[in-house]
Amino acid sequence: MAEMKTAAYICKGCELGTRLDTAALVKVATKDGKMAVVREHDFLCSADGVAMIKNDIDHEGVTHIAIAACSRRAKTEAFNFPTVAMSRGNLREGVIWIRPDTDEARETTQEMAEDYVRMACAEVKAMQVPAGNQKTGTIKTILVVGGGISGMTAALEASKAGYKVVLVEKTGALGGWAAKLYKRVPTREPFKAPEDSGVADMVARIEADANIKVYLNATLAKTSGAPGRFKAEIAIESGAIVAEDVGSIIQASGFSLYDANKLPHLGYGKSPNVVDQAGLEALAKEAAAAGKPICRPSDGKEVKSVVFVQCAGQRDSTGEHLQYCSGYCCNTSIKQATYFKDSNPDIDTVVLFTDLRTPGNGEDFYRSAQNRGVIFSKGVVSEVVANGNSCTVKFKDLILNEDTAAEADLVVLATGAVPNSGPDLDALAEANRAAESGGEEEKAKVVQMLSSSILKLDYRQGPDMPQFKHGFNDSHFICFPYETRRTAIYAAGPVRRPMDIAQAMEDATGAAMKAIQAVENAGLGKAAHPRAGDLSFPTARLEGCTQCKRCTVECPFGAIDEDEKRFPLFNESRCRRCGTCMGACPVRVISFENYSVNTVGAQIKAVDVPDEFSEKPRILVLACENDAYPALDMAGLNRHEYDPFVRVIPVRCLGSVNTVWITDALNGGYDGVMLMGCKHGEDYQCHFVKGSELGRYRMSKVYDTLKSMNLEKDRLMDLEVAITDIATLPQKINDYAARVKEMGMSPFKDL
Amino acid sequence: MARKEYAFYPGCSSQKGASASNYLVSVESMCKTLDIKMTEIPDWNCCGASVSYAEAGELPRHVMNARNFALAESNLPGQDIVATCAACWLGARESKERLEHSDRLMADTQEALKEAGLNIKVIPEVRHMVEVLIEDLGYDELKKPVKKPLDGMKFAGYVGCQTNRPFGIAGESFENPMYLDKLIETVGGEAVKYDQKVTCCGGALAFSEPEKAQAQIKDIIESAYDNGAEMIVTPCPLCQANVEVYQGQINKRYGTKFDIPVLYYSQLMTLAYGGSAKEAGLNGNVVRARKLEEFAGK
Amino acid sequence: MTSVVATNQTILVVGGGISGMTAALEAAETGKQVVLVERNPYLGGRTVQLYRYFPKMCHPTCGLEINLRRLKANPRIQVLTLAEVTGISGEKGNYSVSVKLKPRFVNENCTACGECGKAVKAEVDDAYNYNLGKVKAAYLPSTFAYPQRYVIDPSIVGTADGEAAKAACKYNAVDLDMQEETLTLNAGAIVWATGWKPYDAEKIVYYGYDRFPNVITNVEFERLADPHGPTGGRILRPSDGKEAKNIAFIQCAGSRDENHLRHCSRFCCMGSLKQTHYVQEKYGDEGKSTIYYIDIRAIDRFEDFYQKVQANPNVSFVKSKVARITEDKDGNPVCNGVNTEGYIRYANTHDLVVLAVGMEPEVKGVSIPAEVMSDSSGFIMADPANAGIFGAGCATNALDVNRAVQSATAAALRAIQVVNKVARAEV
Amino acid sequence: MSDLNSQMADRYKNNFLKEIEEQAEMGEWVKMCMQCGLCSGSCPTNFHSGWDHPPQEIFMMIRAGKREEVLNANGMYMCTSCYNCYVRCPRKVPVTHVMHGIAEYAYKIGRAPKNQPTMHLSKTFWTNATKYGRVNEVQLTQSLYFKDGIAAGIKKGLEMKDVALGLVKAGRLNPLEALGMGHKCKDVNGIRKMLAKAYELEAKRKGRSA
Repeated sequence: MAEMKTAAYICKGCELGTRLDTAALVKVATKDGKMAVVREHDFLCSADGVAMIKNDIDHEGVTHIAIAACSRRAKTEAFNFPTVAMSRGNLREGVIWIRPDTDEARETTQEMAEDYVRMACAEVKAMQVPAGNQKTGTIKTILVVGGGISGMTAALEASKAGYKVVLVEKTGALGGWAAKLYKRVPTREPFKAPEDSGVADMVARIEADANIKVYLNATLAKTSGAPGRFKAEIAIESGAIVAEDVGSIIQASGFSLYDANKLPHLGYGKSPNVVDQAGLEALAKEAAAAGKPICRPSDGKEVKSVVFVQCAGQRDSTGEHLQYCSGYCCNTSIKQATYFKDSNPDIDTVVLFTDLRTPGNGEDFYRSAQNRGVIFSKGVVSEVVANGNSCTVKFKDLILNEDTAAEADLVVLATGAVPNSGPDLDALAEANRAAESGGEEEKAKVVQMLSSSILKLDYRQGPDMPQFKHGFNDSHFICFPYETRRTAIYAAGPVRRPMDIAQAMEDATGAAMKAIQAVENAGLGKAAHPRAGDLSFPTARLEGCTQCKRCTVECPFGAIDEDEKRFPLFNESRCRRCGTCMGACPVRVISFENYSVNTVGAQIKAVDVPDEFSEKPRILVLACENDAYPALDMAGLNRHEYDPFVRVIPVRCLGSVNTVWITDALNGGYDGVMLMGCKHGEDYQCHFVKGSELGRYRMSKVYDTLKSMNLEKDRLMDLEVAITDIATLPQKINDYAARVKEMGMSPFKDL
Repeated sequence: MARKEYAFYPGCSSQKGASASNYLVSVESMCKTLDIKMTEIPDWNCCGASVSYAEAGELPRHVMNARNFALAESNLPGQDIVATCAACWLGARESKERLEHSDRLMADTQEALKEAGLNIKVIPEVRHMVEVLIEDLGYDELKKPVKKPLDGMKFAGYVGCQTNRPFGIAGESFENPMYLDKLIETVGGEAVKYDQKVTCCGGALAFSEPEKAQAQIKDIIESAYDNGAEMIVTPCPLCQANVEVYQGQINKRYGTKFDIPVLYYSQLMTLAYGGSAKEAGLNGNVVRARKLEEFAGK
Repeated sequence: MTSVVATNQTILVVGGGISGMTAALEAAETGKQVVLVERNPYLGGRTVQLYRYFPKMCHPTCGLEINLRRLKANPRIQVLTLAEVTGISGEKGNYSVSVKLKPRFVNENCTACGECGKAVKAEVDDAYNYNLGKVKAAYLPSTFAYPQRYVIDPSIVGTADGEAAKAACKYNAVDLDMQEETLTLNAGAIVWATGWKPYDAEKIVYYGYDRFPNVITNVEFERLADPHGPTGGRILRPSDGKEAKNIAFIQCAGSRDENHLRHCSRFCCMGSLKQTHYVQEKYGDEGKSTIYYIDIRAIDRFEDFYQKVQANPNVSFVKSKVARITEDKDGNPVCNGVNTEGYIRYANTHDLVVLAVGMEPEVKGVSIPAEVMSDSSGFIMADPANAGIFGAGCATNALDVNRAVQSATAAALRAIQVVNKVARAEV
Repeated sequence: MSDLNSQMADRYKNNFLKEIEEQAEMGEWVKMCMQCGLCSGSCPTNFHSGWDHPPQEIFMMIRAGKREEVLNANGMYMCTSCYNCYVRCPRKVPVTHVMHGIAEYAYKIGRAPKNQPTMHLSKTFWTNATKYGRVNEVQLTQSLYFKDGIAAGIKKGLEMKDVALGLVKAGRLNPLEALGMGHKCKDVNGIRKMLAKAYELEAKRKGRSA
């Protein structure tokens, strides 16, 4: 790598030239910033300005540039120099747009600008252009776990895009639940008649597909490695283990029906004539095969009346059964009702529901069932009493507002779906702790839990994907349904979220998209969403490491294992570049080429801290780049003013904030420190999962330090910020500035 | 030879001496001016109206209308049937649709018609007088003959139900049809905005459950008054009768002082075309439309 | 003249809402060349006009920010705004697409400094706020608008205002001579993500949206609740600017109705449940919400959200399709109807009525190529015979944001399958 | 129970929905209702005084097999034939006709409520209209007044005196009609025969011939 040559560019456009003394800024860049080249330009983002910079890079050997102009979020097309290290001093949104254009304000505004120039220079000198991860895996084969509709779809779609697929199915046949169906709900106009499940066709296509290798009666015994270089050890029927090298993984392990035995009050187990939806499909298949009508299990007589009980053991707020709605059951019951009506219109077919949920064109299917004479009643079932060959369904009719009952030869319970998502990692960790101290029983529990594992990952943080609500392997994000917590491993189908066949096929196709993307980027050493394309990755000076394990424990993505010597072992392609490990490290040995304890530390030190008699406090703001920093930019865009004594440094995540930054700042005479991070807790918005939470947790420790320094607790302020706090954030900053004034200047200045 | 010829179906209420005879009078004058020839369907019979549902049943109701179709078809071939009464129009048109959509119903109907020595080949179009005016002539044509525009007079165009629902006039919304307002404006009057334009007058319940019907009628008249209407205009004999003749009883029941004339669009048009009070059938209004009588006198 | 680099391995994405952006980004982050065409002068579509998302109550601009960062960081995506596809010819693996570009009258020199806005006097309807307010005729469509560039309304071109805007710009960014142009570009596959539009509430005449100022739609309510909306986030009713504290939400306003939209629009139940949170957020126990519904369709884990709202004593549920809205003498909307749970007649007075209008596909009525089928509601149907044009997001079905993004991700793969095939054929 | 009623009850056993679908005009639409209540809320008479059961509730009762309650219900006779429900129904159920159909059936099998005024009007109107082929308004009005006996009739007559007089003055009510003069069709016999046949056919088709 060529030796470092630095340059700073000061823009005079957007009134920077008139509001600020840019000549002074040039001096600052030269004197304090020690930049080799410093240039002003009237309109830096213009073609001419950009050409000037380009020329310095191409012909003057400039390797590190500090651009003092607008926010790093603006003019990104113009200021795009991938070959050099670049920092951006935010003089526009961060200074002149949030300050009044008055004579009184001029001095402090200029000081603010000068500091941002110093910070930009300091930062860029501590940066390097990421070289990219050398240890990339380049395997592009995709592992699909589960051979149901979701798994088969993922396999076929990936193959269609030209990728090889290894498909592992635990049973002896492909097809999953769908194979057990007599028919599926219609997916096409006019949405009236149930369709063939299409399973046979898919199986045939898979068998004919040279790209897809299928293992039946097989499960994962162990999965190790990282994106682009996973090693999947597969236990096959013979008991042998075969190893497959794969680049990414799609978990399509599906669902199980909620155990109807937990619903004795609905007659399940008390009468053979009470079945769940799967039971009805079996009866329908059997009947169709025999060319007979659907018959009553108890005595084989033709069913003349059937009642469907919706939400059986679902939408339960008591905590006894499933709290959620499984989404597909209304359409399924409608479909099953048509089995009866289509074979014999005189069969009494009643669906008891509280809210009928048939979104989209499902409404047409609902209408078609009504048209067939299926009766829909809004009612709550209290009890199903078995009496001989028939059942009495007791329910409250909510429309006619009365308690009533219906006789039925057959009762079908719509029990809903439970995801096959393996053990819950937190519960497992708990069990492990118990086992360490505990006896056989506790150990047995761990073994039993592990036996339900789907992926058998050898990750430091557990064998499966972390679970979201209700045990589903869903993403926590509305805008990013495939934002996984295990890089290059994607859940698809009903294991991710309750869904019907049509949605599962769509979902599996989406998951295949992400799996393909993952192998492509792993091969290039690029980060996955949300820092997609980031070539930097964490490195550790192991000689300084104390093996405290915080980084391995706190990594939200399970990227860090421990090697045999118990040092942290980084799996770069699992890493999402959030910097949580960097923030966690007490000895500060972890860093990224373009983001490190230094890049931020140097900026903190670069700020000019006036003595305590100047009445010019300094407040350090560490702002999350996803929410807080954009909010501050927008405050500028809307010309909301805030205090001139704050100095804002964007951070990747509060999780990446190392406490040393805070203590250094306070030791260096800053009068206050503000942390701005996103919402944590149940509806957390941190895209690095617990980043903002961890950051805050760590800061709580800093308070002890404050005490030892005899500083007020309020010298450190932790603020939860949403990206929309555009108007309120400046106010909060000003309030804090006022509070700092109250406390008075820090005693640590000029020490 | 008149430029337009139709098979006229006046219906029971629009006969001489019947409750809507003044409607008939004004329609005749209006058609004369517009050169529309209306030939009464010989020996036409009652449409059954809506209220007969319970006693009449399905087939007999359609058969009654079918008889009129057969008579019109054989005596006035090629002419559309035109009704002035909303209920007649609706009943006949509904029968036409049902018969045309059900072979079985049609077969039964023919069998019944045979008893009266009739049968149907093609069912003529069934239309309301208003459709003829709007669709076959158009507002511009209707404006041309206007000699005395009803300047400065404020009318509440009361459309009511049966010219509006379920069939309605083509291109109009069920909830806020504009054709009647347009007719009023065509003859120079002002159509006031009010929110009871399509409220039901109670229909036949005016006889069987007067208090219910009169409550609705009260809302209609009140709203017309509140919005500055001097008179109410309607296309339907039952609406006209209900809104007009019970005002006294409503005044007794609610202590109101209603005394608002209720006219037919055809009366306004006749007057605007320069017709006399008699030609407009103003003498047939129970609540006399003094202002219009003076207007006609001028 | 705008220039676009595109080949038969390029993926064209039509529509720059969250579905289109997603499809474009997923494809580009897999190494594909993408051209993204958007009709508005900014990206983000309808999601950025929402105040919050259900069920997390987080802000759409948060996801937008991340997507924009992905976009800025990715050289493979070319974005065309104020652009509409006017014709597609050719076939799978080699389409020729004509795109009409409306003039923005502001070029890439724009720094969003805002001087032109200050210089201009004329105001135009604020489309971003569903015309609930006005903006200067030289404007940044929204705070988070990308491209971060002003737009000059055609109405002031050739006027003194137009010249004033031009004079105010120090960077020669205002170009009043810009003309409408039509590009023809090559593409191997096309993702159609033109999204949805709110059903025209005026068509439901008995709700009086056209007559009663205090009857508004769910999308308009989002703007009222948004601190960056026309009322600064205060829920003020249009007629008299009074704080609306007693609010009715009418479900299935147009949806599940054979006289209007025959399909269920899926998102509106959750949308109204979410909006009851806004009322609670602004007014605490003084805020009352009433939801008139046929079935509450809070599907899968959204059920949790529904249960939370049900537990709120300030929110009541009435199983009823409101039959008629009238207005009392004080301009308060009155909902008339029958609660079908036990036949209870009601005539409830509210401060404001919010119609939960359904989704109508934008693509409805638009002439998309014959090989793309659409269902009776106008949504694009997956067509087995389909060659290289794929629907994504709400162009294909009534979807919530999460499902729209899923659908768009799947569509990206389908497009990639086509261009990969082209690539394989060419090596 | 009238014969016809017991016959029907017997024929359809406990399947009242099917009974309505086959017997009541447009009865096949009852199953399409999704209980939104738009019909009930759109009904003009609904708000003046309580019905026993509005349309959507009657539909639900039919599905629930509440035969007696439905056949005895007053609801159907509250219909003014304004067609609001009909044009608004999101399921395009022709509510007006269904209500008429149920009423007709209830009446025909003798289960309609006794002295239901609109029921009586319907009967009187049709009899009057079909007697001579056209309505005789005076006789119609008389028979309406005197349905509850002479005294009540005279009382009602006096109440309505002004109304009637108004009409007479306006030449819109011809007292002579009371004497059977005035409007009639020429081919009254043809009409009667035609209708007799129609009744016969309808009864046959609906299997109602007692």
